[in-house]
Amino acid sequence: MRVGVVTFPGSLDDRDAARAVRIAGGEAVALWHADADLHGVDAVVLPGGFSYGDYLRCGAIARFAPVMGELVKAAQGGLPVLGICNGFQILCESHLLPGALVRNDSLHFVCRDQRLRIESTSTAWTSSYEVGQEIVVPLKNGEGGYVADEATLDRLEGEGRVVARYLELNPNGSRRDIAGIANERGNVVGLMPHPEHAVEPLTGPTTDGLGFFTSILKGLVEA
Amino acid sequence: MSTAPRKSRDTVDDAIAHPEREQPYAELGLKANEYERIKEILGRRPTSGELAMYSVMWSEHCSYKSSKVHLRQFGDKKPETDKLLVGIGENAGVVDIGQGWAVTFKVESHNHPSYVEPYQGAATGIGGIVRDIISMGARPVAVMDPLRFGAADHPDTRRVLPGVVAGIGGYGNCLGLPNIGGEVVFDPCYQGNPLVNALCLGTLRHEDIHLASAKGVGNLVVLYGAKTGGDGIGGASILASETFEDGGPAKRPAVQVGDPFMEKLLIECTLEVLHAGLVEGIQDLGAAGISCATSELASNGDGGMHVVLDKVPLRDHTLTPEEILMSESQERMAAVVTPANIDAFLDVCRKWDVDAAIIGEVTGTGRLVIEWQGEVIVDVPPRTVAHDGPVYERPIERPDWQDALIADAPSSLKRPASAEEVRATVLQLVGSPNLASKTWVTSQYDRYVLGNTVLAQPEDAGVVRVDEGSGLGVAISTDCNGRFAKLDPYNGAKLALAEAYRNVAATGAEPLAVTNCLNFGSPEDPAVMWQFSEAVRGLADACLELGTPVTGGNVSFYNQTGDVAIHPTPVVGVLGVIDDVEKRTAMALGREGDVVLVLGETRDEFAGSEWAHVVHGHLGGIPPEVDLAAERWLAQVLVAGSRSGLLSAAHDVSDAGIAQALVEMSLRGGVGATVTVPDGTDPFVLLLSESTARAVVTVSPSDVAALESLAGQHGVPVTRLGVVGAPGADLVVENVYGGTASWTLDELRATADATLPALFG
Amino acid sequence: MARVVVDVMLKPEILDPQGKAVEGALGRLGLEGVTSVRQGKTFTVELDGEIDEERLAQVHELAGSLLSNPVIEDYVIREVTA
Amino acid sequence: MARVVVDVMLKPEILDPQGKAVEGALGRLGLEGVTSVRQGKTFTVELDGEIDEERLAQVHELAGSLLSNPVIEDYVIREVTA
Ligand SMILES: Nc1ncnc2c1ncn2[C@@H]1O[C@H](COP(=O)(O)OP(=O)(O)O)[C@@H](O)[C@H]1O
Ligand SMILES: [Mg+2]
Repeated sequence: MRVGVVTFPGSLDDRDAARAVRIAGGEAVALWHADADLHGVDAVVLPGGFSYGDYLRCGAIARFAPVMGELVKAAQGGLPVLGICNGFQILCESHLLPGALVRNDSLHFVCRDQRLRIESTSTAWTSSYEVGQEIVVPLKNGEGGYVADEATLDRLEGEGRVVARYLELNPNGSRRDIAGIANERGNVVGLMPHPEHAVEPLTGPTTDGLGFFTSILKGLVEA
Repeated sequence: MSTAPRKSRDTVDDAIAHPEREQPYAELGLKANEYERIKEILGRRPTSGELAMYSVMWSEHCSYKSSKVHLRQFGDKKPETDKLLVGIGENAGVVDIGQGWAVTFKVESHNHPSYVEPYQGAATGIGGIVRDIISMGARPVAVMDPLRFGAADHPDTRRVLPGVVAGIGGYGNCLGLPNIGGEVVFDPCYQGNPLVNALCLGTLRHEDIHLASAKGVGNLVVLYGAKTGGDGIGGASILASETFEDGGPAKRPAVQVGDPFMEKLLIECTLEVLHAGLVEGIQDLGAAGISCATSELASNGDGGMHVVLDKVPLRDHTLTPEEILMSESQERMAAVVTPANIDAFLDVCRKWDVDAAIIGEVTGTGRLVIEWQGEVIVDVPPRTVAHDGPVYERPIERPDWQDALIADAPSSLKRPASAEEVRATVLQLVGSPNLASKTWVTSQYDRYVLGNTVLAQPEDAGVVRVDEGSGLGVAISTDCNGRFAKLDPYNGAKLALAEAYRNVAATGAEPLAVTNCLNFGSPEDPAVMWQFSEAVRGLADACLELGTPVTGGNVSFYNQTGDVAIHPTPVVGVLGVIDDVEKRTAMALGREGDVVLVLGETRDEFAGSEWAHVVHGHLGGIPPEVDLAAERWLAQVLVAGSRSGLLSAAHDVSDAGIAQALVEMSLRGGVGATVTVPDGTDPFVLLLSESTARAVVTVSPSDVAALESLAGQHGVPVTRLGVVGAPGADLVVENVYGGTASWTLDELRATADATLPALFG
Repeated sequence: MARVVVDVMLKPEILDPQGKAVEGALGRLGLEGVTSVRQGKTFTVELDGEIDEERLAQVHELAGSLLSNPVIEDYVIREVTA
Repeated sequence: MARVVVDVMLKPEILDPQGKAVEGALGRLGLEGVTSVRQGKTFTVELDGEIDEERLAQVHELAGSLLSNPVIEDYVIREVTA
């Protein structure tokens, strides 16, 4: 089970994502932004961080990296892709996912242990969870407010593509408390919170995040 | 932008030909005798470029001219240790933590820039200390930020604090370094002089240590990272405009703007070239920029260097050579590379999109020669710039007000005398700015990135895992109570060390080494110099007694407004080692029924306390007694208790005493405790005194005897206070002047959480 | 030497928390009657040589893809100086 | 209803990492000859009523203190529509 983790200049959580893949039992494969080659991996994680300093808009410059050309094609062909935080922003900028992520309504970067409800388990990355399951994973972002027009939001809800929702507190002003969404096929998932930081009892608030990484391995074994 | 580079009007030949030319040395901060010394060293007047270099390198900030004679004590009184792989004098000290691993850590100040421009000042403070750590060959793995601000409700604090916090977060988060701790202290004495200290921790294998030296004649000097612009060179502008240029250049910004993304690339690029063995010597560019990097590299190596200044990549082509020498543009590094490795080195830079330029080479001449447009503008013995700056024995005088301050003991202050008054007093303290929850600040910092953060704020110390295989880790805490230091700088410095040491031990780590950032007023004031000399003496003595060597640090003088100095604030950072981070002790109360105990002795000590400060606005008397032997024994109990799994929670006792410790442990765990003041003990003293060498711990009922025996072996007194309640239980103190004081967790949390958001949005 | 200035604004229907914060602050600082503040970005691009039709088309293309995100933002090319 | 547009730019000598990042990206995406990109902010302030001398002076005052940070930024009032 080979899961690629892309490193862009300014990626920060790439080691953590790779560690999470390993803890879940997979093999993490380092992918480089300038390399237009996915090295035959079975799935890809776009990790958190500040690609290119997030200077223009989060994810705006990374979207044009050579590796993304290949990734967009592969994702359209069904390759499972998980974008976490900055990765989610890159997926939106690449139009693999609808909508966009804007500055937190608090105007502050926020790092907190966030309670979420898993809303959909029919994606490649959430099959290990139960619908309605509540989990706590770290959240850390400055531009994590999910926005899309009402029609898009309605469609996401209607098609069961809201993957996770914030509970107790909406930390960034996301529309309809959305923490993560999927594409129509369910192979591409974008998530603002960081499941890769909740995979070890020692370093995470919980180990609730592991399910994202076991889901993909389970799915790949079954496929 | 395409204007031709400015010519220097002052070459070495000019200096010889026109010895009479007047030079603005005073405007550059040099004293007449210092200027004379430069002339003596060179045997002629300096060129404008040389004057630029000497003036920045001989500044207080770079030369430590007022502090040097005192700082020697850290070496002279260094405890016996084989843990110090690199000691004071390098960019940062390196400490052996076992299993082939080493760590380097250092704290530095960015006080003044953060007052002028809070966001960028604080951001570049993080940037600078991180480059110090990478220049040792270490990977930065965590940062901390000890901060001091003026009164919490002062309008200017509302300008400074949010900017500083956003800057530290903005830079550190973008670099991918977890923020694992720090301090937020308010006191009116910092109103015009906030303190922004930044600490960085790095890890490395023993074989990866690198030093700043330029060895090997013919080796190349590479400048890499950001392009050089006109940042932070107010002084050089004076030099250029008032004397050597008609009309003068545009005003240069005194403020530096950071680019954390570039710094992140610089980290990855630097570690890659170091690990590939492509580097002979390396140096970060901080204060004094190229002047500092070239003179230090040269004087630590074979002693000679030839630099072609035209090769420096510029962001602003109007810069004069003097300005290029002094520029403090951020995110730059210098490396010494053999000709054989240069292509590989430049390839790595290209890979990371980092600009690099060969600006010179190592020579055997013993001189640092810098040319500009084909002419020599600097020709100096590098040691005289980098190391042989002036050294002052500044006058020292114990201030005349010190005795009155000490005489004004807190004994006559009105104390609470009923359970209800104790209850109200504790609540008042819980919500006071210095004790209130700092979540408003720390939630702006990423504490998870890198996946090795085991403990972070609000725990006693930050703990990070160094080796994922073995669980080897380190703990760090920084502390300083400036009020204690004001009352008694000698013991105040000892108390700062004692508190940081205790915090590290509370997590189960064994304290090993020390860094410090000495924040003081003007060294030209004999009273300040007395405070400084006392604090250094106290810290050196205490380090010797505790067996923890000083590995490095930083001095920040001139933190004063008019002739009023800040409280002496010797911030002390202690680093400890923990063999297996799984064993660390956290502060949260947990299991219902666990027994709550206090280790150490409580005395009636309120001078400089949080209670006197908050309730009475009082500062006077003699600070709590320092008993370093007791600190040491306490630490041994805490470390042994952690290793053996005896302790289910531990928290050091400091500001606002046992009451505040219990409140913090309860809030962290979501469960209170019911404790009883022992008969014959004054409840107020037990709850709020700030006696040192104490910790609150919990153990399971069946382990009480084992703990008592462990403490007994080390001569640490144990007092049984009570038991942990059921989840959500109130915090209850019985036998308080015949009554009971209790607090619900909700009211404690609401009180603690409300303060900073109400002040800062 | 040519210069192009591109303004990027959030679409009117997208919430602009920064603008809102500024709006509040302006009011608190005594500027009366502020009904709305929107914050946008400006890019001043300097180019070597002439700016012809083709290059301008290229700038438009990039303004609509890189410089702005059409999902949430609109752009205008405010100024072209040859 | 009046409208004031304030442009805030980093002072020319101050490093603009955002502009630099955009500069690099524009080049990589095939726009040739880009010599510099500077990124700035724009505030569009809508006000009730007329904008007279006094109010404009107030806007200037706030543009130089709240909207821009004079240590590192300059501002211009680009547009005043009554
Ligand atoms: N208060 C102090 N205690 C111990 N060492 C200090 C102190 N202040 C400065 N030093 C040491 O003096 C040396 C020079 O300091 P500095 O010039 O700030 O280093 P750098 O230029 O690498 O930042 C360093 O090794 C530093 O650790
Ligand atoms: Mg250094």
